[in-house]
This record gives sequence, C-alpha cells and structure tokens, in this order.
Amino acid sequence: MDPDSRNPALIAQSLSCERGGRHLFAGLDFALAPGDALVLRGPNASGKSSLLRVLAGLLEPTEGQVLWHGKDTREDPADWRRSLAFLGHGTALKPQFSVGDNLGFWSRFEQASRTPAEALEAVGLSHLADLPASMLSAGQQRRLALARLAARPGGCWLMDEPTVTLDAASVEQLSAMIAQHRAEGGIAILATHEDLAVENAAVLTLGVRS
Amino acid sequence: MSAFTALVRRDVALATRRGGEAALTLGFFVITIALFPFGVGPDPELLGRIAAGIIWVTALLAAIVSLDRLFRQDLEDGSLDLLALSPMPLELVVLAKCLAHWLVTGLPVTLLAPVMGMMLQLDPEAYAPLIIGLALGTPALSLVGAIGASLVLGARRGGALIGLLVLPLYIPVLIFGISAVEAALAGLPVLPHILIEGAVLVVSLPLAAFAGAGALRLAMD
Amino acid sequence: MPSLLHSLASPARFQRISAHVFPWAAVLATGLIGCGLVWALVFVPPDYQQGDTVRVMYVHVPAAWMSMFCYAVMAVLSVSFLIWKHALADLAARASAPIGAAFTTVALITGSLWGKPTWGTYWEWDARLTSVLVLFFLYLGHMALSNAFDDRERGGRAAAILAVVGAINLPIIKFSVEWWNTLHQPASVLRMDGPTIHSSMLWPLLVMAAGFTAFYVVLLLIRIRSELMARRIEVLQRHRAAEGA
Amino acid sequence: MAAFLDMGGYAATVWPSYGVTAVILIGLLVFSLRQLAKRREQLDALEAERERSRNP
Repeated sequence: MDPDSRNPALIAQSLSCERGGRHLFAGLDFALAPGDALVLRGPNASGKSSLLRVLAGLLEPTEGQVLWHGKDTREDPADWRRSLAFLGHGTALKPQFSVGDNLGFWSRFEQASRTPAEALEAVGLSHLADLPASMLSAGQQRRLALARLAARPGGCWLMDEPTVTLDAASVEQLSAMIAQHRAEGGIAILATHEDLAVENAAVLTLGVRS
Repeated sequence: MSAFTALVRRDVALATRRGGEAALTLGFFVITIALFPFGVGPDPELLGRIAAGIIWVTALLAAIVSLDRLFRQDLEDGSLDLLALSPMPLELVVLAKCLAHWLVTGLPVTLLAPVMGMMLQLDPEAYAPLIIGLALGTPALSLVGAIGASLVLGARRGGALIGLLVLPLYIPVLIFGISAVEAALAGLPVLPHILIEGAVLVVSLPLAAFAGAGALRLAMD
Repeated sequence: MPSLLHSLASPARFQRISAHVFPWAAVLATGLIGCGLVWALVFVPPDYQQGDTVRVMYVHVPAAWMSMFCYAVMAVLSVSFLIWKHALADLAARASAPIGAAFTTVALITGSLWGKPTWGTYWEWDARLTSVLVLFFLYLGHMALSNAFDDRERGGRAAAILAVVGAINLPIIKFSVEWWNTLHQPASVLRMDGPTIHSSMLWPLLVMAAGFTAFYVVLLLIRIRSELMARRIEVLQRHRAAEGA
Repeated sequence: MAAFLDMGGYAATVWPSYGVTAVILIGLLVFSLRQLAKRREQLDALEAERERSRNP
C-alpha cells in the first residue's frame, strides 16, 4: 500500500506535540487517500487523543502541519471542517433531549447529508428515537454518538476510543460502519486499545518516548 | 446561518425544559426582589424611591446566577469541541449562546419588570425608561457575563469566581440604566441615557465575541 | 532540546538585565522615598485651607497614580502575551497584579483617612474614590483568576484575556461613574484639586512619585524572579510525576 | 518635636496614612522576598533530586 501514488487527501507533516512540558510525539508523517484507515495504538497518555485533537484543529501542534486536499487546515479550515466528523471522549449528548432530538440538533448544526432517521438506522437505534437520552445505557449512548458520524458520510472520521462501553455485537456493527464509510471514499482515523477489526488499516504506534 | 439558529433553539429548549435554567432564574429574580421590603420596611415612599435600583441590581444578580452553566455543560459532555469544529466561527457560537441566554433570562426579567415595579410602588414616569433600559442593558449583561463564564472554565471554584470577575464590569450597564430612570423622574431628557446604554451594548458585542472565543479555545486546549 | 533552550532564552536575558537594574532601583527607591518623606513631613508648609492634612497627599496621590500605572502596564503586557506569546510578559503581568492591588489599597485607605477631616466622613461616593474601588475589584478578579487553575499557564492566559477586557472597560467605567456622580450631586464638595498646586508642594510630590515607581520596579523584579522559579518548580514536579509513573 | 508629632491637630489623619502605606508596601516587599526564598529552596531541592536520579 503506497498512499502517495493514490493522491492523498489528508497529509500530516512532521507533527510534534508538547503538553505541560512533556513531549508526546515528534516528527509524525503520514498521508491518507480516500478509503484509507489509520489506527493509532499505544499505552494510556501516549498522545493518541492529543494527536486526534491536533488533526481536528482543537489543539495547536508544536511543529508541523495538517493538509486537507492540499490546504493547510489551520490557515484555511473551512473545507476541512465541512468534511470532518469528530468523536471525542464525551458523547456530546443532552440527557434532557430525546434520542432523535439529540441527533437532530447535531445534524442541523453540522449540516449532515443523511437524515437522522437514516443515521439511527445505521447504528440500530431507530426503535428508541423518542426516548429521553438519559434512559440509554452507556453503550447505547456511545452508539448514538456514532450515529452523528454515520449522518456524515464521505469525509474524514476522527474517533477517540470508539469501542469504549460497546458490547461485542456493537463493535462488529462499528466495523461494518467503518468499512462502508471507507467504501464510500471516506477516511477513518481511530485511536483504540482493542482489536477492532479494521481491514487494511495502517497502524501508528505512539508512546515510545525519548 | 441555520447552524446559528439551530444552536440558539437548542439552548433555549434546554433552558426551558423542566428543571431548566429559565424558571429557576426568574424565581430567583422575583424572590430576591420580594426580600427588599422585608429588609427596608414596607414604607411605599421609600420603596418607590429605590424600586428601579432594586430591579436593576436584582437583574444583574439574576444574570450572574445562570452564567456558570452557560459553557460548562458543553465543555463537560464534549459538545464544545464539536461547536468549535463547525464551519461557523467560534465567535458566532459565543454570540448564539449569549442570545439564547438572554432569551431565557434577560428577556423574561425585562417583561416581568413592570409587575415588580408595581409591587414596589415605582413612579409611573419611570416605567418606560426602566423597561427600555433593561431591554438594551440585559443583552449586554449576557454578553459581558459570557466572557466571565468562558474564562472560569476549568478553574477551581469557577462558579464563585464569575461574580467577582463580571460584577465590576457590569457597573456601566447599571449606571446608565439607572440614570435613564433618574432623568425621567427629574423631568430631564431620557434619550441620551438610553443611547449610551445602547452604545454599551454595541461595544460589548465584539468584546464578548472575541474575548469569549479566545477563552473557549483556551479551555479546550 | 532546542525548544527547551528557546524557552530559557528570554528568562536568561531577563536575569541578566534584572541583575543590572535591581541594585539601581533599590537605591533609587530608598533614596527618593527617604528624601520625599522628610520633605513632605518636615519642610512642606501646611496648606492654608487644609492645614497639615495635606501631607497625606504625598502618599495618597503617588499611590493612586501607581494603581493606574500598574494596570496600564499589566494591560500592555497581556496584549503582548496574547499576540506574540511572549512568556515573560505573562509572568510580568501576573507579578504586577498584587503590586497594583497593594497601591490601590493604599490609595483607598489614605483617601478615606484624608476624607474624614476634609469631607467629614471616611467614605464619600465620590467619582474618584468609586472608580478606584472598582479598579481594586478588577485587581482582585485578576489575581483570583490567575491562581484558580491547576495549570499555572492556563491561569496566566485566562488572566491576560481578563486584563485586556478590563482595560477596554476601565474608561467606560470611569466615565460612567463620573456621569453617575454628577447626576447625584454629592452633598459636600471640597475638592482637593481646587487651587492649582504650588511648586513647593509639587516637587516633593514628584520625588515621592518617582520613589514609588522605583519601588514598583524593585517589587516587580523580585516577583518576576519568583514567578520564574514557580514555573520551573512546576516543570520539575511534572517530570518527577512522569518518571514515577 | 511635640508640635511635629501633633501635625497641627491632624495627627490622627497624617500618621495613620503614612503608617498604613508603610505597612502595606513593606509588607508586600517582605512577603515577596519570603516567597522568593521559599521557592528558591524548593527549586534547589528539586534540582538536587534530579541530579541524584540522573547520576545515582
């Protein structure tokens, strides 16, 4: 697999990050073409979350840059943000709202191309759409958070520990979701401990501190 | 602009749900005002003289009590990251949240002010400048308050800090709001005071947008 | 390693400059304040209107000037920190706040003591006193915010934003307080700035003000050095925690 | 001397003003110097600790 030959969409150039006087990673380079996946591995506090936040643009890298279709994502973030779907540690759900309303807000706000109903279908939560989100189990809340990504096919998904609190069946469902996303030309970058089946994914192991 | 309205509608809906901010803030406003006659005595003449001041100061406090949760929940559940990653600039996110905050606190306080004025024997001359002043001043309270609320994110004892940071900055809003009422009672032109109150609002718009967005970026770092 | 050197570069330069400036500032502060004290307490004649109470002016007015000067310095430092990310600016702004608060306290207390014989009351809601009181609150907020975070740098950056917002608001606050004050027409107005000040009173005042400024520099240098150490301590403690993990 | 201390009858105004100024400003100076000394001590201890852990 040589991503450079296939016109990469996302390029990271010599990314370095320092937090609280501690070097997390330095000189990271990678390029991902549509359909590619990158799995980040490494122990706790090795910088997986920070790398995802740097890629998203929430955290400033100490050095280096991230290019999306040739444009620097810091200087010209509009295209990148339209294509980017981020799943962090939090689920970004309001317990007072129903499942459908939660997803509906993010779909409107992020101008998702799929309807909330289709996205709920993808994570198998359609039958719970009218329940308050506070009634969902932790695993179901995580699936609802994943539905937000399912509503936005085609771009780049950044996922921080997407399998946390998911049961085995849901992990399989997530694998299928990622596979479909890639088949549609999407890119997936995920940080995970567990062995989530992501076929033909590049693996980047962090945590070898100098 | 639809992302903007979606955010305003979500925040208003959150605040007006059962147990939401809106009802609690209004309850606080009414109860605090009702305490004053207990504190200074029921003398209608005395109450009438200080009525506008009571209403204004209580409006300031009501704005403060609801500020702590303006950004905190969004930070804790991860929503703030997503708001920051939308194509809409973070400055507009701050303004949308301020607008929602005003709709559920400042606006009801303004609408309730005549009722409170009646209970406190406010002079009939004072109603118009009081309400117009509040209508212009309370959005400024939400905006300046948002700066404080965003600065204390991630701080220890954040809630208690907001008052210390924000109340000194509220003084001009209070002074020009009150001076409009005083001018009306003295038979002087009210318009200059109202215009300055409007100018304070205009100044606080960009100030809140930029300082608030800067502080939010800091909190997410 | 290069980034470590970079972060040390400006503090090292500060240490060098500070080593040169500090002794001069200390000598100037002691000399000028000593001189000013004798001048103000012994040689200045009593005012024909206010008598000996006018001697309060020689500590009150310089303290009031310094209270505003300190905030202006803090605001400029904060802007430069926010725009150019100059780490030393952050430390200097943090180091300034308690000094400013101290000068503001002095101005408030001496003003209040002076008010008793001149206005007949310790506190008058006079436009000047009121706006100095608000300035005091701004200092308190800045100090509270900069110390409210577990991460010192976070606190510094939040406090910098607050200092800039406060600086934009200060003229509005000052104007509004004056407006409010004229609207209410205070009962007793015996202005201390009524007659233009005679040169026999102006010179000791200027000497005192220069002494206070030198004293401010002394305090600032000590406190910046202390802030630098606190930052270094935090870095070392983090290292130890990371090694222990 | 007594006349000097009396301050034309305003001793209760003048002397407390100078006293308060001295107490606050010298107080902040002393506090800052002690804080500096304490931090220097703490820093030296940490540096020594680091040296020890590097060259055991």
